Amino acid sequence: MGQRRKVGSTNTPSSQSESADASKVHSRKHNICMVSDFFYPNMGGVESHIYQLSQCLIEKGHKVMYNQSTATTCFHSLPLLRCVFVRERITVVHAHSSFSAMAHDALFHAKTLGLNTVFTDHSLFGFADVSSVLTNKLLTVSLCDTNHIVCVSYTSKENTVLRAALNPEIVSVIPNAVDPTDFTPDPSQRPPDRITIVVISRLVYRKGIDLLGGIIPELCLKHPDLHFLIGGEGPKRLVLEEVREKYQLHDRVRLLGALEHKDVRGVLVQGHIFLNTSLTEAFCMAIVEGASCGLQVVSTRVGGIPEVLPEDLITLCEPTVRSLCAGLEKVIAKQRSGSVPSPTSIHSRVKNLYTWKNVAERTEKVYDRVAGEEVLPLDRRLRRLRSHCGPVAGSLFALFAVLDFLFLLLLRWLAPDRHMDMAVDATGPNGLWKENRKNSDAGC
Amino acid sequence: MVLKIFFPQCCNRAESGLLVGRWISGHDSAVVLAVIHYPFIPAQVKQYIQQMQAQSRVDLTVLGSWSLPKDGQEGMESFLRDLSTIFPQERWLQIRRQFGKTGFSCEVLSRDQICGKNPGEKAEKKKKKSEEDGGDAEREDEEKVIFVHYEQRKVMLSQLHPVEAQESGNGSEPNSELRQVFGTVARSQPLFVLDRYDDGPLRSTHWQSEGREASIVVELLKRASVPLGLLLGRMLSVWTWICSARILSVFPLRFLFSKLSTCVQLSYRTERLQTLGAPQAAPQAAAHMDFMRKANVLVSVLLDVSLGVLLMSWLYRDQNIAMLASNMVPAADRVAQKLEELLQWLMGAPAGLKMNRALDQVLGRFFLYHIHLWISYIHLMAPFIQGILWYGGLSACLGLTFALSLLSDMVALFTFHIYCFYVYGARLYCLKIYGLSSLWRLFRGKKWNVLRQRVDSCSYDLDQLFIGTLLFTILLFLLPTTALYYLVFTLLRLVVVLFQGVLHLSVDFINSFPLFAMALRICRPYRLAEGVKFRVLCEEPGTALHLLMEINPLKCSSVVQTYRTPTYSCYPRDSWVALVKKLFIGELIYPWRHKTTKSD
Amino acid sequence: MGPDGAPSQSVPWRKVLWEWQPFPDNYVDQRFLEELRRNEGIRQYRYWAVVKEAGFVGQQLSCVAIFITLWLYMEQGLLAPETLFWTSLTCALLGYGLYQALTSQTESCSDHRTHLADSQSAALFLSFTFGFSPVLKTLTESVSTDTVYAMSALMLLAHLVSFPYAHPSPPGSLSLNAALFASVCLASRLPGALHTFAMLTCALLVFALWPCLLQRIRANAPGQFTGVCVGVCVGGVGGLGSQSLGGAVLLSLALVSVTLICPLLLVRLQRHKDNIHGPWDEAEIREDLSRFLH
Amino acid sequence: MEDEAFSNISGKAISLDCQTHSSFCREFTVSSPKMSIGKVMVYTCSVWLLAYAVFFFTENTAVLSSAILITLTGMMLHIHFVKVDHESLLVIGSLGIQVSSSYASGREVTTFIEMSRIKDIVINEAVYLNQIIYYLCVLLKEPSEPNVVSSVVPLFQSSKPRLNCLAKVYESCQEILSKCQ
Repeated sequence: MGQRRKVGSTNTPSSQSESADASKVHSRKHNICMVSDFFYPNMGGVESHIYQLSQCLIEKGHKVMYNQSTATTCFHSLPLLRCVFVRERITVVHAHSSFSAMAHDALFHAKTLGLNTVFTDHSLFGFADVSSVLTNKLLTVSLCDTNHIVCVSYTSKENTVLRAALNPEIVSVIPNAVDPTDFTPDPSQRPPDRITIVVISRLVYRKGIDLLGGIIPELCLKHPDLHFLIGGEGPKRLVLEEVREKYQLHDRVRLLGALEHKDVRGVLVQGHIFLNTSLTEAFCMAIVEGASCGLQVVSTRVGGIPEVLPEDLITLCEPTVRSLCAGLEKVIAKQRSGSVPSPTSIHSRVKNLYTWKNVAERTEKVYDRVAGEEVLPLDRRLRRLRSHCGPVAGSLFALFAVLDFLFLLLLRWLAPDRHMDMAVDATGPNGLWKENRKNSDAGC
Repeated sequence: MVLKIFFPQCCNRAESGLLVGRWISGHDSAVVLAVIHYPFIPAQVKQYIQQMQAQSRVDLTVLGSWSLPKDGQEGMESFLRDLSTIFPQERWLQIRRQFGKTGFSCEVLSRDQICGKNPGEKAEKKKKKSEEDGGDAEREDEEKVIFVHYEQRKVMLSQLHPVEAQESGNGSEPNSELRQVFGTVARSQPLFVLDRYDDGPLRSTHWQSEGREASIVVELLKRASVPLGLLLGRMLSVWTWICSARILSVFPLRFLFSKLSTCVQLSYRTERLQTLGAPQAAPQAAAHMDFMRKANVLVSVLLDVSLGVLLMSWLYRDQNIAMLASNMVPAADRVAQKLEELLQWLMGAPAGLKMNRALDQVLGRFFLYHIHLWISYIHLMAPFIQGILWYGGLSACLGLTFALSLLSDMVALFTFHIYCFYVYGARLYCLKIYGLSSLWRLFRGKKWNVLRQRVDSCSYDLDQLFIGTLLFTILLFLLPTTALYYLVFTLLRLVVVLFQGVLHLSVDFINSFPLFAMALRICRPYRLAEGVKFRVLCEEPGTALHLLMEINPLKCSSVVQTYRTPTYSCYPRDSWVALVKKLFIGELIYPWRHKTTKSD
Repeated sequence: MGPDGAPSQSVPWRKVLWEWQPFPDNYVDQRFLEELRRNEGIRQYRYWAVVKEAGFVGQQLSCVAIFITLWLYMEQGLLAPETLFWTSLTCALLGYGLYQALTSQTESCSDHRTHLADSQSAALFLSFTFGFSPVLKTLTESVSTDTVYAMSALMLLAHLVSFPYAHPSPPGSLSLNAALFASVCLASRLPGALHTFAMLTCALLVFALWPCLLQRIRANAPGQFTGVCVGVCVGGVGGLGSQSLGGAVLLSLALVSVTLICPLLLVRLQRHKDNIHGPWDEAEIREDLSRFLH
Repeated sequence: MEDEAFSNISGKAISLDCQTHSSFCREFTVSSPKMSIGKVMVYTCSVWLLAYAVFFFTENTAVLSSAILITLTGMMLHIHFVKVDHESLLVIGSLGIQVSSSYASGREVTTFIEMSRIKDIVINEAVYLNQIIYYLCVLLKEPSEPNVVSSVVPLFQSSKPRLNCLAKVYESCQEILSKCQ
């Protein structure tokens, strides 16, 4: 069955009335439901994005709840999602990541239930192979009547618009953010007699670990004081281990294995240069974290990476061993001559670029805009599906939409809304339930 | 705080007197164990309590006074109050029962109050120390009292589950309040020896045993069982000495014994009987488990032997054995004949299947020859069968389990030809399957990588491919024939294994079923308690809350679970899926017990 | 970010995220999708080149037809097994000579198989086939003829589908095995053990050795390759025609569609290709990175 | 001593009986509706019709008698093991909590939890089939480590009252628990 967690909730009538008095543009408070297959304790870009964004939105007085589930299929999830949406009085459903089946389910059902929907795409996709053709079709269907889409970079926006055949006007670009207080420089941690290159990523093909396996021997043979510090775990770890074995670099290449998110900073500050060898990336949070810790960043020029950092903070290379080696050589030379800016100055430049507060404000604007829009009624939704998604897929999914609607009617008849208990707000000032809801995370 | 008083039901109608019992520290509750009646000499009471304390290792004290006023006994009030000075306590309970009323009333006096002597107080009120200077009745803090009535005999005899091993073993009290209450009542058994009709200096009310006569009989029986036990123990030790001393641990013998279920049963029984003679475990909880285990073993052995004797009495009556023996050879003949027919059928075109004729003929002839061998063996054995059965039947006097084990072994011996067929079929089939699976990989241009435990692609030479394909084709076309033989003989084998399995299961059931515990659970449900349940007794306004504590008996399933005697498990050691998989790839299956899977 | 109002056109929009820009989040600039590229690095096919490549497929199809023709002759007793065996042996020797000649023209001794190893292999083939042919003869006795035909047809089809047309030497495991399986099935239907032996030898020649020789011809004498293919095709159609006319017509239709029509379709449909590329594509690693490992 | 009407999560009417024995001893009884005759009739009739249909084709009277047997045993098993008539919760301050459920046949299953093992009583949320429900549960602790919740005992498992009913029970339970700390 599904598993559900409460991130927190702070919607109260009193705060609503207070803010109504204030002459803000967005006086409306939303009840937002974040939906994705990924959540704590697995830590990745999407997970931390959802978590941090939710925290900031809660601070701003919205009610955010989070829904995560595994192994649900199309119609199976409708009763549960409906129960969640009705109980928590959800007004906006915000789904994350196109890889998440749950996100697509939730979008589909939310439209049936007449709720406003927002979708955030975190990843890039090609157009070449069969699997991406199918995924793109699914995305087209899923997004053709979604109210608004958020992308994390301009490249990602172009990609999503092309994949889902969207009007670019309803796609906003809101980058990810990094908590700058978590990533502060500490040059005293750097060993003085060597230059350390830090790599932190999952060790998979898409992150270009094969390139890294070529760079390591190339550079280590040239620079005897060069060390590598590699954090992360994955199937490509074998490649790195074989390289280390073959060139006898056990003392200079350290594989740290999987890292907790809180340990990342401790690893970053030990290095001088941060290397990112990704082959595709929508918005690379790792390089922002690296720069925030005061490291020189060397990265491949793929996806949205060129948009992320200003040219003087990052060295962009082509995704080849030679180009990356050249870029690293240049930075190493600069590092030796001491002509690089100090870590503190880099940190102070980076720290205000991407903040969660900013992201939350911009997302809030999206919600305000979406809340004003109408949700397509069934007949217009069907017409839109038919006209927008092609005759075959469109008709098929129109049929699904009709079935979904009928199923919803059946559910409303079987278990009417009035038989559902409205969720009680745990931490409001009317804290009648203070003690007992403390334990409501305990699950069953 | 709420004061809980555990009050025995048998003292409800006791005459007035002193309450003897124990304060349970940390829980604010008191267990009343007995009432000592008037008249008494306080010094004697003190001495008696000390004596009891030494015997039972329960810190007994005088808790307070109990009054059930009868006609013409007014003015007790002040007398009872005076008693508290004689037996100085932290708190002094004054429990009173009005005649004709069901509820009790209780007054709790703290030590200072007793010294202050404040006679005008009402019941159910406890004065705080601060009250003395002020004398203000408004500042009294209401102390609430719960009376929990319990049945002393049941509580004394019952054992709370799950049994805690460390309970009162090293003097540390268990954390649970109920356990403490149960422990206190159980341990103060010496207190209950004092009879109402004793002419001693003290008279008291508590649970009374049923009378001495029964216990005398029990005592006599105990005395009588001692020499019997000694004799049995001697015999057992001689037997174990034989078992250990002889050259039983030489390889072929040991292997044989581990496969013969009679020998396994023999060693198991010896082991169980040895535990009977083991010394008693010291701590109380362990003693309980020990006692239960021994009783279970004893009862199941007795049952087993009596069933065995029953079987024997049937066997040796009316020439039953001779009849069995005379039926056995024809039965074996008939089985052999059926098998021959089956093989003839297989050698034709069975069920319209297309078999390879040459291979079919070869296999069929081979098996026919085997059956021929077997029949001659049986006929050779025929004159001895009655003797074997007669002596084998004697084993039933050791118990039904032995007879069953012997039967299982005999079945195994008499169906040896089926086992042989099965092994040949399975080996042949296994070889075929193995060869086909590796050649199928060659067919697809793959090979099994032993080091990485996976299938890798591989480019073979032209001649390897050619020969591999040739062999693959041959094996593939011969497979149905082999598989059919294998299938038929496996089914036969499974029938035998199933029969043996049923025998083993019943032996195991008799060996492990906790008969004594089950009987105890049915006849004396309170002896094995899972917990307690409370019932609210009728409440009268103005009196304290009265609860009745009843014992919640252990569920039958948990009785079996707790007291099951560990045995060699003879359940199929792999799951059904694994069994089917084994059958499919042609691995051999055995019904034998495996000593490694000993379940505790 | 910024207000949702009309953007001031004074500042040009830049495609960066790190800079605050006076445009709304959903602003769409002129330069939106300007990095989109279509059909990058596409290959243009020429019709006759494709036809020439497709000739190989047609040739293989004809090989199967020739084999079936030979089997038909054998089954009807029109061809003596001795004749077939000796013809096959002669053909094999001739082919081996040609193979050696073509090899010596270009690379002399990069191939490390010696003549001794080759003759060993040949001896192995012959002895095994000869030894097993009585067993093979009785193998499918009880299996009905229809089943055998269906199995053979399926296996020959599998052979054609899985044949590695790009690099036919050495022949792929699955295709060769399927063909051999089919030929064993067919050979076991023949009247005598010697027939089986001859048929299997022939199968080895057609399915295992001929593709090696043909590949060598394609590599070293491309001019003759077309001729050989056409010859084989004509032989296949003619051979089948001598047994059944319908089979020959079907075969020639298949040959035409494979060698002429399919390439035409490929070249025609090339125009409708629409491949989108852009910065979001996953970068490809084109270098050979295994040199760092081995 | 009042008897109030509430509904359970599927909208059926249940009643909560709150009995105060003393200031620190209260008993809550949630009674489910009685088994409806109509439902029993429907089930019985459907089984019998099916049996009759089978009988019509096989002409075997054993079918009919087995159908009768099946309905009878099914009903017995249902009222003995499935159908819970009422569930009660007896809270005795400083002694413990007793949970009991009585089946329609009169069988009663009772469990008593001592105060030393009780950490708290809370209302929790859970995913139940395809909906999310509130339920009342007792959190247990091991005496050795008093800050860890070792297990959870859900209350009113078969009647599943709605939040307003749970809140009522919860409030008076908390009152007693806080008084007897």
